[in-house]
Amino acid sequence: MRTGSLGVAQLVIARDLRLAFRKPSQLLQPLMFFMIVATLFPLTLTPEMSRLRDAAPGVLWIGALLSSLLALESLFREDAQDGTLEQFALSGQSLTWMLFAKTCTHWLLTGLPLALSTPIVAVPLGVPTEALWSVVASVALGSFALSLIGAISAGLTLGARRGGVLLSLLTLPLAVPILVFGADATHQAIIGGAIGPPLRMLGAIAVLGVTLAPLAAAAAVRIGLE
Amino acid sequence: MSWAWFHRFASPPWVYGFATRWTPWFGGAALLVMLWALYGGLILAPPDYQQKDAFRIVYIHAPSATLSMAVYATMALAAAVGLIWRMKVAHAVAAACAPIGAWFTVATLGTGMLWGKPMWGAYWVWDPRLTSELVLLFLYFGYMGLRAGIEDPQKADKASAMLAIVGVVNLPIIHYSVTWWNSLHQKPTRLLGEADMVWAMVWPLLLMFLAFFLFFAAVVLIRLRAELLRRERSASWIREVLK
Amino acid sequence: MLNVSGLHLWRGDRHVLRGVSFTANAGQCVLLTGRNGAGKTTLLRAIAGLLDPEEGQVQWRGASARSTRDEFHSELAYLGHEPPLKGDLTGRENLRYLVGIRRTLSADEIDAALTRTGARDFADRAVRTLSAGQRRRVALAGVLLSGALLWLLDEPTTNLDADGQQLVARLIEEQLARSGIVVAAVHHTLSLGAGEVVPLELEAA
Amino acid sequence: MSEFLSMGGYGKYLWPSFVLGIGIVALNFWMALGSLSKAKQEARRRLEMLS
Repeated sequence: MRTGSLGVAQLVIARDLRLAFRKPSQLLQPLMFFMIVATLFPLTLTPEMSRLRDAAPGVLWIGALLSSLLALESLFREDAQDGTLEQFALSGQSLTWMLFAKTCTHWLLTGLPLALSTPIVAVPLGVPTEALWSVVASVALGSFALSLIGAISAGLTLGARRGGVLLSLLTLPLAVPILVFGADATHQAIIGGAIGPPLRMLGAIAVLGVTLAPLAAAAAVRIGLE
Repeated sequence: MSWAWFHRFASPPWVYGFATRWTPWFGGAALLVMLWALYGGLILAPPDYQQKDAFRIVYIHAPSATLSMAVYATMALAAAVGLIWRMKVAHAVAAACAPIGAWFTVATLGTGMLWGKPMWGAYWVWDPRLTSELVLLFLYFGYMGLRAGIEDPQKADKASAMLAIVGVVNLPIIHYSVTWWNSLHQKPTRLLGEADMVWAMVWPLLLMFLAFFLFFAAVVLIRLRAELLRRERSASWIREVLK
Repeated sequence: MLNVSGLHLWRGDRHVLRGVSFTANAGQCVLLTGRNGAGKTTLLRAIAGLLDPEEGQVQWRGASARSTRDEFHSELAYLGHEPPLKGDLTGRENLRYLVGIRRTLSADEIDAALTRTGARDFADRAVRTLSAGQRRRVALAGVLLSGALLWLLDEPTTNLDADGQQLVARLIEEQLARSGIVVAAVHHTLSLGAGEVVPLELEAA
Repeated sequence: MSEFLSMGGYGKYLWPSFVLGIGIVALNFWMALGSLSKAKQEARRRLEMLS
């Protein structure tokens, strides 16, 4: 009897979580990368707090974006190489649904921890403590939208020999709206302004991502697996 | 309406012949119309009351900007046709469009900077349109990078087609977010072409648009012939073409 | 049931599949033979729908496999060169996920399949610690467990010892006895006791 | 003539823009024809290999 779509999603998520916790080092690397990148900015800009606070949204978001891109590389590549992604495509179940579940798990393992770790980086950049929760919320939402769009380019670069730089080259232009609204939300949070409008725009992009991106990612993966 | 004409466009030999016949006509027409437009724009048109003669840069800037977007849209449309009806010719058209569109974007950015210096005293200005144009250039680089990264021509066609479609969906969102970002920090700047132009200034601009489109048609047909040759495997129709 | 007509496919400049056609019905096993590079793997992947042929068609139950892709795939089990297993998971876990997404299955069914392919005593070790032959046995258990009507096997006996190859022959015979269909690419001929064999030779380009 | 060339003092920016624009137009023609002849050569080479 065919497995129901809820069952499929559950299995896909359980498998990726189990795989991730078998090799925890891979989870920590993007976070460490994020912290290193964030500490480089004061060294290159200025130790002076008020100017750092102006740069904080840029530092947080560019750091989060680059470390998410690092993590995206492994979203499909390993499964494609050992043939399990092929079996997903041949399972008779909706590949779109499975890749959506896989992308959400990827976000749970990379995007969310990244968002939760932003305060550690934000405080040294002069971000006031009451703004921290809004910063976490904006990075969490932004990284979710980013994972969805990144899944498309991860699928597209499956066909190329080395995805790495190409993956970033494809994803960054598409991530401009996320960066713009995300950084603005963080900026408003810092100056105590209204984070509503930019956050809602970020939410709209995430919703657009949820509806369209998995479809495109599934088509991209099928092309990449040829 | 019979589908015959559509199927004819699907057959490489016929399209190759069409391209060979029409390239000189488009090329020649583009040259004539451009010369006429240049004459109108540089000599006949009066200077702008505010920007004086600097406004004439619009005759290159505006058509390039429009073409850079129009070519990306054509590329995405050809890509969609290629994916949906699995037409090799459509993928060849998309592959032919990319470099031309990228060059138009470079022209737009270049002329935009050369216009910005006299008007605002700086070569680069984070004007929303120029910034969107810059992101569009990166989209073109991404498209050409993906196509170069995949050896198998058939897979490269499909993957880049997918990217072109995803890109064209994102273009308006990118433009909107850049305009939003710009309005947060700066008062909106008046870029070229919004000047209240008299007819003597306008008709050369329209001719320039026509010249650029004719030119695009000529060049894309040349590149299309090259792409068709690269994709064609059965030796039959290539033999007499190469004679 | 399975009807392949006039498949043409190029890989780069090589015209790998040149008008391949055959039909296979319940209880039949198509044995694909041919030198390396003759297109055995390409043909199997084209039938499975992983590759789109430039000309020709694959039909399953009379309908084009491409248009009824999900139904076709739910009745298909494809085993390529590499056993599709995650190195960090055990054989049992791999099967639970790999076959679990296709159909609901219980731990006993997994256990029975592993026993049948002689993989039970190393089923709880991480797959990366297993030998290629042991991995092949776990993957074969997966094919068995899927209960698919059509098996597409790409050189199923590679890395297997003598009785491993016997096991593959027995499994194929049982599948044919269940009026299933098997399309297998093989190097040396596979001695099948029961079931009807349809040989198909592919010449190299 | 020199008055025309100076373009009200903006000649320094106007003429490079036109050179850039029309230069890119010409460059595209030249590169397209180059790509076509290269494709023809490759096709000829493939023909000899096949026959």
